[in-house]
Amino acid sequence: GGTTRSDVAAQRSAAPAASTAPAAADPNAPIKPGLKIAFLPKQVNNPYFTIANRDGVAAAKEFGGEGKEVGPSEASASSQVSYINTLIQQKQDAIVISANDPNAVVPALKQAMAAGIKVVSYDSDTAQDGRNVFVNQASAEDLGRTQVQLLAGQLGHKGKIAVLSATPNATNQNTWIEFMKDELTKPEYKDMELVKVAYGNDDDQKSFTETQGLLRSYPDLAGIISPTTVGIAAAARYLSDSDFKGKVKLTGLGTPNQLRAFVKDGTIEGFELWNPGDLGYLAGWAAAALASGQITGAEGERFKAGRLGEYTVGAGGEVLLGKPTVFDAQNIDDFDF
Amino acid sequence: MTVFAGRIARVRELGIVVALVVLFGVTGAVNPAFLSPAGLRDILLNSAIIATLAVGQTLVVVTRNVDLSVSSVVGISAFGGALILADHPQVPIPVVIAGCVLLGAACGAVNGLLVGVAKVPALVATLGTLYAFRGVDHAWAGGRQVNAADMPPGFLRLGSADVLGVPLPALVALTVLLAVGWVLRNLPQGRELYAIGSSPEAAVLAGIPVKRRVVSAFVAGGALAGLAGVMWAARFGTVDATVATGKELDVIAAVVVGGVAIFGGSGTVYGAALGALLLSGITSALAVLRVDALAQTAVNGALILAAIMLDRLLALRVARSLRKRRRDAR
Amino acid sequence: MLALREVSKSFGAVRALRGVSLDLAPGEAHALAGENGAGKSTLVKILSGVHRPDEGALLLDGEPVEFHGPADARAAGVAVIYQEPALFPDLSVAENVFMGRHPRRSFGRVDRRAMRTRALDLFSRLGVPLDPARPARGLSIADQQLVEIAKALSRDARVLVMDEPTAALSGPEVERLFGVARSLRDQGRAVLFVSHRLDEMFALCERVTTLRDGAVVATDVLADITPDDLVRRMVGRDLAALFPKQPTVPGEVALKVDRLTREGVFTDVSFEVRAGEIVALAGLVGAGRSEVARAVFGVDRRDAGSVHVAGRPLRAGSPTEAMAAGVALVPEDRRQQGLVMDLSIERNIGLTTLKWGLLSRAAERARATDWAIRLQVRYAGLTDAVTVLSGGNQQKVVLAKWLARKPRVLIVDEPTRGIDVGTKAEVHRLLSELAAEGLAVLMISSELPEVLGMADRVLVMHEGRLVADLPRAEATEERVVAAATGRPA
Amino acid sequence: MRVDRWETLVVALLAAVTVAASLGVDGFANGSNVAFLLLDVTEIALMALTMTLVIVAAEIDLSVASTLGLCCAVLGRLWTAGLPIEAIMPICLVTGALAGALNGLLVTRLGLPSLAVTIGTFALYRGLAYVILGDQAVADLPPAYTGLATQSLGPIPLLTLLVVVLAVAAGILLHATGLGRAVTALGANEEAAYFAGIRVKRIKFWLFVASGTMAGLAALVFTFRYASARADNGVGLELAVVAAVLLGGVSIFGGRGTLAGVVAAVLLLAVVRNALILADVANEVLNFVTGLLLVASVLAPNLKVRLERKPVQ
Ligand SMILES: Nc1ncnc2c1ncn2[C@@H]1O[C@H](COP(=O)(O)OP(=O)(O)OP(=O)(O)O)[C@@H](O)[C@H]1O
Ligand SMILES: Nc1ncnc2c1ncn2[C@@H]1O[C@H](COP(=O)(O)OP(=O)(O)OP(=O)(O)O)[C@@H](O)[C@H]1O
Ligand SMILES: [Mg+2]
Ligand SMILES: [Mg+2]
Repeated sequence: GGTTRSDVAAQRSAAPAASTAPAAADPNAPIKPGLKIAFLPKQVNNPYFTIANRDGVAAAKEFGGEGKEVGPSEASASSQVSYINTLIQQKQDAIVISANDPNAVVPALKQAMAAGIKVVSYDSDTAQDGRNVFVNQASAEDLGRTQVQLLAGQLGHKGKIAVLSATPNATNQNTWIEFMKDELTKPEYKDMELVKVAYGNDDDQKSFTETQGLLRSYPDLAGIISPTTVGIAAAARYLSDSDFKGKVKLTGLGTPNQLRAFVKDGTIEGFELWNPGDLGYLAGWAAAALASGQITGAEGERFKAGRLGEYTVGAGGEVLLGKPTVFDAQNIDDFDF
Repeated sequence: MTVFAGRIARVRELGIVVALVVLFGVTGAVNPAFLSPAGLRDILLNSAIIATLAVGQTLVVVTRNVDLSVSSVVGISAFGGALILADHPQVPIPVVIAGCVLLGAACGAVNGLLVGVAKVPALVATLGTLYAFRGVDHAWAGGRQVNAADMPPGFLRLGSADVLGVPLPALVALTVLLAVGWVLRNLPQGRELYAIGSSPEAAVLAGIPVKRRVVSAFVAGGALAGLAGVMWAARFGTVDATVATGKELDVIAAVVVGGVAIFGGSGTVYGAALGALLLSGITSALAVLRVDALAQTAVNGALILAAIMLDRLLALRVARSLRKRRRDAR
Repeated sequence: MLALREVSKSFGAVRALRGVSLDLAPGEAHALAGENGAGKSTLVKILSGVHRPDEGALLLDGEPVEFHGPADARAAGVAVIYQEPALFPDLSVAENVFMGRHPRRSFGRVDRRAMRTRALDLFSRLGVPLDPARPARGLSIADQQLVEIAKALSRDARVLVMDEPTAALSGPEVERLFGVARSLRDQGRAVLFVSHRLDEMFALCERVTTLRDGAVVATDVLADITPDDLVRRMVGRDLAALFPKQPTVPGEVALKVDRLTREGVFTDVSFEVRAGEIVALAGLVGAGRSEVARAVFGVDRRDAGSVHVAGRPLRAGSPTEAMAAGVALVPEDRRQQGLVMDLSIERNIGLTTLKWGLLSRAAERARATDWAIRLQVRYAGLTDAVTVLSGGNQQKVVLAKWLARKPRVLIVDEPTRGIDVGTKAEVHRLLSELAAEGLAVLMISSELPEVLGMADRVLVMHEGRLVADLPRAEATEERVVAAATGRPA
Repeated sequence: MRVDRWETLVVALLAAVTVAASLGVDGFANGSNVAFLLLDVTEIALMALTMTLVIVAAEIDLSVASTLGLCCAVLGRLWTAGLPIEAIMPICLVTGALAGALNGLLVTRLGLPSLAVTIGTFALYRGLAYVILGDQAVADLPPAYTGLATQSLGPIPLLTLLVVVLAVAAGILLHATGLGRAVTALGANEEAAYFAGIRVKRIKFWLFVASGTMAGLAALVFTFRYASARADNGVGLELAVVAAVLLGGVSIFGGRGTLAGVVAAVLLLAVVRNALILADVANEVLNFVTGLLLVASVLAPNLKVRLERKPVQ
């Protein structure tokens, strides 16, 4: 006897989610005045989220609402849940969240939605039933593939490469890495080989040591992709004053300010990122559109996002910010974030 | 008979030296690149900061106290230093370094006063300041990040420059180690730290200025944490409010693995530094040995346990041989 | 030289000293007598700057002084041997002696060689073969006491204050200590000597000040009074015989120790104790007596040999099992081994009779009260931590804790260490009474009169071996001392 | 003067803060918030119970959060392997017990300091969690159980009832049984306790086993409550647990402390956090307040003792 995984799966499929037919969207509804929108990042005081949420709060001001950033100082799902509860008590109109654990926050977010609060996920999605809309910085597929393309271009499609990720459990990174692996199966990469995925745990010291480890254990390593801002900065710093500078190519996701010095000294040829400010800004508008009834999260609905123009809700309630920007020596000085 | 005491003292560090030799031997055999000059340089660089912190921690631990707040002090000092360098580039680098050390010393003084004068148990006091200092750091930083490009290249070079083939941070750590080691062994003030840790009550009766010594141990430990903060900023070049979060346990692990008794009174800074070297050596070795990334933490933990067990077994063996010879040695 | 004027000191509701005046003169050894809790140690701690008087003054060479801590007293030339040794277990013996005033070399460095030679010199003056380089951890109480003595002597002080320095010592060490103390006195130093052994006071001192309930009863010239006078001053009444041993007929063998050996500590120790018998284990400090007791009780492992209680073998290394078989051990170091200092009196007494299930506070209280009264413990409340008790009263709590178990075999290691004469008589009476009821007692004692007065049989140990087994009739001071020092009797 | 009066102060402080928050903070004093607040401290409260015993015995267990992670990983692994949850739950507890037993063995048999041992197993157990579950996140847990974890009986969450029952049991164990007295005694003076025939090592060993088992239980609660089993579940909780125990007036040197104080401290920390977050106080201030509370918790009674030490005339 007992409940096993297949039992649960059977139950789930037997009883399809009694999706309460969403109230029809009214694309022409005006943005309600005085909307209270809370931004709940993975972690406060993280520069990336600070930029994103600053623009998110600015967006709220533009449409006459009230935005604020709250959240834990350690990136854990359980403390995010405490904050979600608080936001429910405070009767916010919308929560914009980047989930530390896509599943653990869902029960709490469901409660929030039951209390009439709209939920937008951004940066790092929750499970689909935990939010109304996901504002995606760039499609995971795009990100995964373009990073490989970027590195392949620098390497001439040849050589061993490694990935320096965040923690083994980082959802975003893991999805991207899957797409990287898939991209590498294409014939044009037949001379490239992904030898190892290392984890720097988003810790400077660990990322440093892991970079060294990669270079020592694979002396013929040609390139590293680090799809995390902490990792790429640490790896760049290590490479910049080692013998490998310029020889081992490095790319990944990072902010221009962080990496400016390394692009200029030749450690990095190019890397990419979306504009985090735009991400927060768009998420803010999406939250307002939801809370005002302009959209419900169904595919095909459209809403206006201030200076960024008009966006369309895609499949699975996803709103795509756009393509990431590639930064290199030519354009890096045009950006400040 | 002094041979005896000397032998025990040496044996206390012997366990970890053995562990180090095994680690380096095995790793070097599997991957010679680990022992290449560049590989060794990496290891020295990696252990410099933790070793500096472990030396400072030892000062505190021998007095039967502990400083959990080191990681927050490193964080606040690294951020403070980086911020000044970024926003006020005209301030000379040595002044910034001195400022960071002072900032660390001030944090240490807070701990020292709480523990030495207000008699709050060190674990409680520094667990409190671990949170509190980090809170101040966060409030100060407010989400700001100081990047390599914001800091003068001359400063960043300090984090990696070589002097006679040895990286500068490692030299700094070594200097600190030798200086503190000398003080602890040779100066009455140093001996008194051990006495306080060995028996605080007896220390009072012996007329040792216990408060002053405890406060100075914390201040010195804090100053070294401040120094480690500068080293951190110079070395990683990217500094925000989360710098060194969680490193307190690494430091304490290094000290404990290095044979410093956690209840005070015995152990040397050399042991602690060796402990730091061993722990960063383990991390480096695991990275180099192509150990499955998911297994690394587990192997790391197992090796830490193995090291302290080895140390303990050697100590027990010595104690046993000592008992057999006690009759004549009394 | 050093004097107290009308000094009072209270701890909460306890008035430890009231209006005490005392003069220590150069070239004089002054004794301080009084029952347990009379305030002797408190007085000592005031002289040494540990406590500050609530009222009254300290005079140094006629000038009022204030000691803000032990460092001040030390600077003023006062050296103190405290009742409880306070050593640094992790440091070497030599460093223990010189901690706080290391001999220096250039650059302010500690001069280890000087420390070693001076320590060796001190130890040879005291006649102790201690290795200055060994750590203080694991020293027996007696050795600890000797290190404390060496520490005080090394200070070359003007005033030497000794709080029960001899409580753990046996004859020869005491003699040597007195030799050193006398020579200091003759050099014009002042000596204050606290002890519960009357003969020692008479042997060393010229004058005696007696305290009762924190107040001075009298200061006498010792040559003018008898021990009985002194006892009367301390206790306020006459005392019955000190060693009231009742004759008993030994019963069955209760404890049988056979060829017990612990390497490097004692070898091949065999003896029996019968029900109703009090067997004393005598010997010099470090002869290994306490170690035998510990191995019998199971707190130390044994390397060879066996222990039988009432005919049944005892497993090695299990005090719990020894207790179940009816053995009790009153250890020599009451602060470390005998008591949990932070716990209350009643909880300490209840510690040996713990069961796993629910506790009954009423029963615990009743038992504690019962024993505290029988042993005349002086306390303010049974819920007070034992820390606040005077040394002798702490010892009584340890006794109470073990007697509460109603053991079949009672091993007592220095049972009257630090206990005043009145209580000592009481303890002796109690032991004798219990023996008469069929208890087998193994008593380790360094106090020869106690050994001779109480024991039915005297076992003597020398350097880890049992060298003599003397029945009461044959046990004379000469024979015991001869055996203990390894001379043929 | 009694030294163990700090817990009355914690209770008073808890009452004061609760009243102040109810009056001054919107949304604090309503049923769902209180229920959530109680629910939210379940894991910390559970682990704090056994941690209290361990610390009173003058040891410490820093590996609890990692043990929790390990148990979560085991749960996730077995669940994906198709085992029924009813069989997995006891296995989870046993895993915790084994983890505790290893700590206990190293501490009692090898005589290693527990701080050192549990820093080692802190890494080891978390690492094993990664080895076992890797980067998977198991979320398809049975709704019957995940639902139960957030269910309430009237206004009080079921899990809170569990905590109450266990707290009462632990309280009786520590304060009213011979075993508890033995734990206190050996924490205050291990040697004297040993001389009094208390089986010091055995008791310590079982305390570590209890601590590990409790971490296993907390792992179940955690997994069901968040409907997510991952190797990094509960990272960093150990310091929160230790902080709560110390705030509750348990002496880090062993031999002193009460469970009532610890429970009050757990609640106090939770109420303060909750109220401050509701009042939109920034997170850094929150950490600062936590730190301050901790220090003050010891400072206050110390000052009190000092004032009372003044001689009575
Ligand atoms: N720190 C303290 N706190 C409270 N009471 C104390 C303290 N120290 C001593 N007392 C009390 O003061 C009184 C005198 O104690 P003191 O130690 O001076 O006695 P003593 O004469 O040395 O006895 P003994 O012969 O047993 O050593 C006793 O009642 C004791 O309980
Ligand atoms: N725990 C211990 N660890 C190491 N050495 C010890 C320990 N206890 C005692 N010794 C040493 O063992 C020897 C025998 O000591 P023991 O205490 O048995 O002597 P004793 O005859 O009882 O004398 P005492 O009168 O001092 O009690 C001494 O040299 C002592 O220093
Ligand atoms: Mg006394
Ligand atoms: Mg003895």
